[in-house]
Amino acid sequence: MPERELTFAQAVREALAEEMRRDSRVCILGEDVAEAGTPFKVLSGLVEEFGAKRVVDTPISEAGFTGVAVGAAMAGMRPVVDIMFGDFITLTMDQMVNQAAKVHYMSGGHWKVPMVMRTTLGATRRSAAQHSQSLHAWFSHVPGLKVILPSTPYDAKGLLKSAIRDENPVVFFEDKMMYKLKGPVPEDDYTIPLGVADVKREGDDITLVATSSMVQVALGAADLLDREGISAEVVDPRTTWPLDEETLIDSAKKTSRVIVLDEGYGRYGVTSELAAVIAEGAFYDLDAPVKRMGAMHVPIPFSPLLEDATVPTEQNVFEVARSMCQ
Amino acid sequence: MPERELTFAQAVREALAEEMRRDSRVCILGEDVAEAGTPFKVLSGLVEEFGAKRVVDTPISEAGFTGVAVGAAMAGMRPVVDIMFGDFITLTMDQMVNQAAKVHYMSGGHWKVPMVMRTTLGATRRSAAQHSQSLHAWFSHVPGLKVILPSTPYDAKGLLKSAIRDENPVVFFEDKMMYKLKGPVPEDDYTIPLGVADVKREGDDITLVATSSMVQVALGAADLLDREGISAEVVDPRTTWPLDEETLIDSAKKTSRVIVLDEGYGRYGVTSELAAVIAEGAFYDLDAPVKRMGAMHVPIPFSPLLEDATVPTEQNVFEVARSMCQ
Amino acid sequence: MSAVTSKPETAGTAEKSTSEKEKWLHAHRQMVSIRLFEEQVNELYTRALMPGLAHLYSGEEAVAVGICEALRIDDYITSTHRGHGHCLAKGAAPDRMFAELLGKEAGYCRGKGGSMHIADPATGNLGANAIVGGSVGIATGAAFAAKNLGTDRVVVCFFGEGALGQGSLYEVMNLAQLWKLPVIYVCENNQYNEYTHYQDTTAGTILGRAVAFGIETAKVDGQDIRAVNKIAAGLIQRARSGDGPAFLQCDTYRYSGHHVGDIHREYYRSKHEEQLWKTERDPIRLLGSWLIEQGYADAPALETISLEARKSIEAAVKFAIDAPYPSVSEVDEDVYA
Amino acid sequence: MSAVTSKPETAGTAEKSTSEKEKWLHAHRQMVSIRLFEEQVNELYTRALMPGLAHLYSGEEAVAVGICEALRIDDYITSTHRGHGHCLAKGAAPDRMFAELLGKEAGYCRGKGGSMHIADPATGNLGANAIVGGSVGIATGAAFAAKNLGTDRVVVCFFGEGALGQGSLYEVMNLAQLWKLPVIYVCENNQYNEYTHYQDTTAGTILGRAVAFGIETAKVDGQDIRAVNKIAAGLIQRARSGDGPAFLQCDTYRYSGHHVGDIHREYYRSKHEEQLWKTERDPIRLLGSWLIEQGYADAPALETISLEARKSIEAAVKFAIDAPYPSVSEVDEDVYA
Ligand SMILES: Cc1ncc(C[n+]2csc(CCOP(=O)(O)OP(=O)(O)O)c2C)c(N)n1
Ligand SMILES: Cc1ncc(C[n+]2csc(CCOP(=O)(O)OP(=O)(O)O)c2C)c(N)n1
Ligand SMILES: [Mg+2]
Ligand SMILES: [Mg+2]
Repeated sequence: MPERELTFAQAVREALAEEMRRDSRVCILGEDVAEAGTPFKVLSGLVEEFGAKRVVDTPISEAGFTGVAVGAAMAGMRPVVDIMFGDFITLTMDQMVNQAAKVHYMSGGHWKVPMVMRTTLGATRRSAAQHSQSLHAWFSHVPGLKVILPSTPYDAKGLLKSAIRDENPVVFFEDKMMYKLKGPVPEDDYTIPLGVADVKREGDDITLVATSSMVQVALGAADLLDREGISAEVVDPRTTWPLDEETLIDSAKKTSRVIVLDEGYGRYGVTSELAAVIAEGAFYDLDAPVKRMGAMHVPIPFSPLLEDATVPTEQNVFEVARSMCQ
Repeated sequence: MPERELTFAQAVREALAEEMRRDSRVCILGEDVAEAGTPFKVLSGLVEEFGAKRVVDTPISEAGFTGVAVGAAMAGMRPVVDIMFGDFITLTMDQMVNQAAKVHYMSGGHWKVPMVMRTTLGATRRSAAQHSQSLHAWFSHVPGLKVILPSTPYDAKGLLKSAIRDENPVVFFEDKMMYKLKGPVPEDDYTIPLGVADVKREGDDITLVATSSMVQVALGAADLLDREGISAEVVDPRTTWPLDEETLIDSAKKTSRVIVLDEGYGRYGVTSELAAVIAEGAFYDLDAPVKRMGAMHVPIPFSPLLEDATVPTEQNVFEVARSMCQ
Repeated sequence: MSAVTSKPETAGTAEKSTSEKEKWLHAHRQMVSIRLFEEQVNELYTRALMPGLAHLYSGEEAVAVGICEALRIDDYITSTHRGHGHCLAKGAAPDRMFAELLGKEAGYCRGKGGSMHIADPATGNLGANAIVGGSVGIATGAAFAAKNLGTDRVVVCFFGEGALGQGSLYEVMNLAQLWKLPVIYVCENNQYNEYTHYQDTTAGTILGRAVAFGIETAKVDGQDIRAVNKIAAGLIQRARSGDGPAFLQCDTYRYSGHHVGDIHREYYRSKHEEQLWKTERDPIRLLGSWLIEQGYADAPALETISLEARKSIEAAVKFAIDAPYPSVSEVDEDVYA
Repeated sequence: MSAVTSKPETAGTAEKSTSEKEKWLHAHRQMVSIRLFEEQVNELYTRALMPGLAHLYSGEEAVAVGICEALRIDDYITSTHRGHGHCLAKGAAPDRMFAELLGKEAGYCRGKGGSMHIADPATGNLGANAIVGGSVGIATGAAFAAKNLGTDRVVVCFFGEGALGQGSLYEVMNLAQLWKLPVIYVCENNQYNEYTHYQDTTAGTILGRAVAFGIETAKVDGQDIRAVNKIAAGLIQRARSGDGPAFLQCDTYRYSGHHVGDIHREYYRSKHEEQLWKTERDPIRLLGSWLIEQGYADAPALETISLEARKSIEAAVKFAIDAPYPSVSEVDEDVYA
């Protein structure tokens, strides 16, 4: 029997639907999440199955409804908030960082905040500077939060289900350009533990550590490298926190060369951390400095040629990797 | 003639007063900045000299008055906003990141946002999890912003004056535990360029790259190391953006061993970036992995012994450095 | 860069002693231009010539034009994701607008901003904004500067009723009233926040949100440009003379989808409702009828205005299509000033 | 951990058919306990036994006690940086409170929270909060859960009038009214935001901020516990029966500085003003006089209550001082659940 394929968006929806069937405390809060099913149509059909009490349209109040989710989680629900564009997490930082992330610790372990924030990242949609950012490094910086960056439909379903069952505030970043990507997704009720990296492709000559959208770019680059006789390993941490340092370091030790790829800004961001971890952990095995590739350090421009230049491509990665292996 | 000494707080105040005298467009906005002179008394006396139109008490509306500063800057003023505790920048992220940081770029260079945000960082004040964070990594991550971390009264004055004269949004983080620290501060109208690191102490055996409060810790550790015959160089980047990579890398090449110190969380933070930059730039000269030391990955606890355990101390740094040099 | 369409006569007739007739003919032309501009935007999208999406202002023209005609060129505005109308009404040239929408170097932002970020110091346009409510701070701050620098400039902050959900609006209204700043908050109530009716997202009343802060408030039929202009002129004058901020609710309607790609709308609003607004409450027709009634124009004269406007809009589109993209090397310019 | 003071009889008499006399004697004792608690906090600070600072509730006791006496133990509250009174009134034990203030393991948060973060599921205390306005979302969300989980719990969200500056308050009031959530927003107007009079930071009116959203509002003399309790009981009952949120303004006064270190206050308020409130409007004395008038107690009886309360508060302090600190190894526990 051929494996069932779903798009990334369908996988997210299926994870939500399964968890909502399983646990009546799970509910969704966000702008245009009900009848509209979000502008990306990720949630289409959910309000029809679960009703408007569990799939709740909100006003355009990101801080407000995120705060509501924190309180609802403390008081016994398991809310999933939808922040339409990752750029709008700017409005939720106080609720997520000063409240959600700290409640458990500040209360000496007495209160818990089992909530999920789903939001997006990624450029090249011609949406300009306020709708194209990949700001996941901020949440990854904060103790008390967990951060997930799924790169395939399979991972999206399994990781989102884990997120919803987690007792902590978890942020789940979906690359909006990946919603239509298809891949095998079992119908089973499977979960993927947070903090376990996945080797998406095995190889010996160079390691490409990549997150979210960049996993697809890395896999494409690996194909190109293959034609040149270079065997690239692609490692996807899947969660920036908890971080599976061991798998990253082991791969680096094996190949001795590493490129780290993430669609966020490199400076003080995800590639900094991954590169620092690897440079420290595989110090005696590396043949070359860890190379970092991320979004160019500019607000994302609207003009297509300019925008495309801000994001690493298969070709860029291929070239950098090839030159490292020479 | 002995050099004049000022406290860190006095140096900040003098910078503001000088710039306000020099340029009538400079004004201050914040909570209890006028008669009260802020809870830390950093601004005492300014409202008396410049009046309530230029030293403006605001309601407790961090997002609102930061937004006002953005617009006022665009329309010809040079506002300095005061965010009492660095923990409250959570409330200003949209104004700083989606607006201030991007206006110049998004407008194709037509509008400018010459504003400064002054705020605080640092733990061990027994202020607990919502008044003790060092969140400067977030702003450092964002193109369009500049970020300053002064470590001495001298630097505070010179860097703040540069910040106010800069045509861009600049964030200036003051360690609240350093306000009473004294040091030489000339009465001159001097400025310190942004993006130029300062070697606070020269040495040959190990480099301690340190920011803000951690510079003092590093200097203390260097003294302890000295007694053991280990010569430590202390390098203070002074600004996380622009970042003077060259000075950091040169020092690393010279000593071959580096510890990076910052009071923020290490993960996806300042130490990640500095370590990654050095590991890459001095790859062939390092004798050991770059070691990172930052706040422990926990919300800052209230209980004194616990809180003290979250921040690197002279003794910790000394021990780590010594073991690296063995 | 040479623009093929000349700039509108400059926005605003506030200080010019134009005759009643000239004033309203000008306003009519402005509204028609905006309508035609948006039609072309839709065309560009449909023909896949425009990158990304855009949010059309068709149906709401009387608000932007009615208000901007009461402003001086050196007064400021802030705008929204649905900003083409505001920008044009404040004096932007259609050719450079289109160029921006296509990501061309000749655009107002050298192609870096796109539809949602048109900004222009020359016409006092502080910028459209893609964050709902994102410009309320900027507008209030510009008013702070206007007052503190001793000018008598006024700022108009346009926003959709969806922005009533953003807390920062309340923060800045409080500041504006405390400090008596010359800013007019213009709430364009086009009935919908994206795909949700505003009554499902808005408890209490819209005006009450400003009354709470002691701010002067007014509500007007946003399809009646003369009513909008009259009431706006009064509030602007009031602000200019130092009496502080105001809040103006303009009830209006967007004819098209939330954005150009929002074609199937039946699940959130009926075709009948759309039809009613278009036939009964169209701001251009309403002003046209009045102009004819007054004897200021006849139907052929209005037709001529339309034809002329169409010609210049079409020329502007052509200019934009033919214009070059910025060089990729510009990508990292203008990050810092 | 063995606590030396017994818990208060449990907060709230909402459902108990206590007599009028018992009810107000209990309330009196609660207010006295809070006053004495805060005196001890000041002592601890002055004697340098307490790490950091604390914000005293003295003068405002009638608000917390008047309202919490109308709540059930399983109802929720959220509190503020000035939270000792709320926590005690909702049923917290003074010994564990003091222990928390001293950073001891026996504290409500094992010493991790301190004065500004007391929280306790057993008494429905969702937590004090050091971010001004920081708990308005939490309170509204708990009300969302209370309603959606089919309970009839009510949430009281305490905040100072300074929180009117925070936009998130308006966002959540809108949500609460749209969804008819059982939450009461209690604005404790003690006249000052830190060192600034609230009139310098608050345009318009306080109640207008809630009226804007169609929320039920009321204002009460916050020094008169009987008035507070009566009006709160009505609003709570209303919320419990599904009629939605309310906003209650309680006018009150803090006797001491903004925090224990705020000694020189003349630059922002006069000693005369402080004196007037203390002598004319003290909530404990006002209730005491009424109890005597009603023949529910005489002066010696009230004196006895005070003495007993003092004894238990002193024992609680001693407990806390003697209690051990948490082991440093706990520092990285409880980051994740
Ligand atoms: C802070 C924020 N949240 C959500 C969005 C997504 N969004 C774009 S437009 C819009 C609806 C805006 O409605 P309204 O303010 O009434 O303006 P209109 O589109 O009707 O002109 C939404 C939710 C956004 N851009 N910014
Ligand atoms: C968001 C935020 N901004 C500023 C502060 C600093 N701060 C602590 S208490 C306070 C004043 C609060 O006034 P109010 O809400 O009236 O409460 P009160 O102290 O009078 O009880 C301020 C500004 C803070 N804790 N949080
Ligand atoms: Mg609308
Ligand atoms: Mg107060």
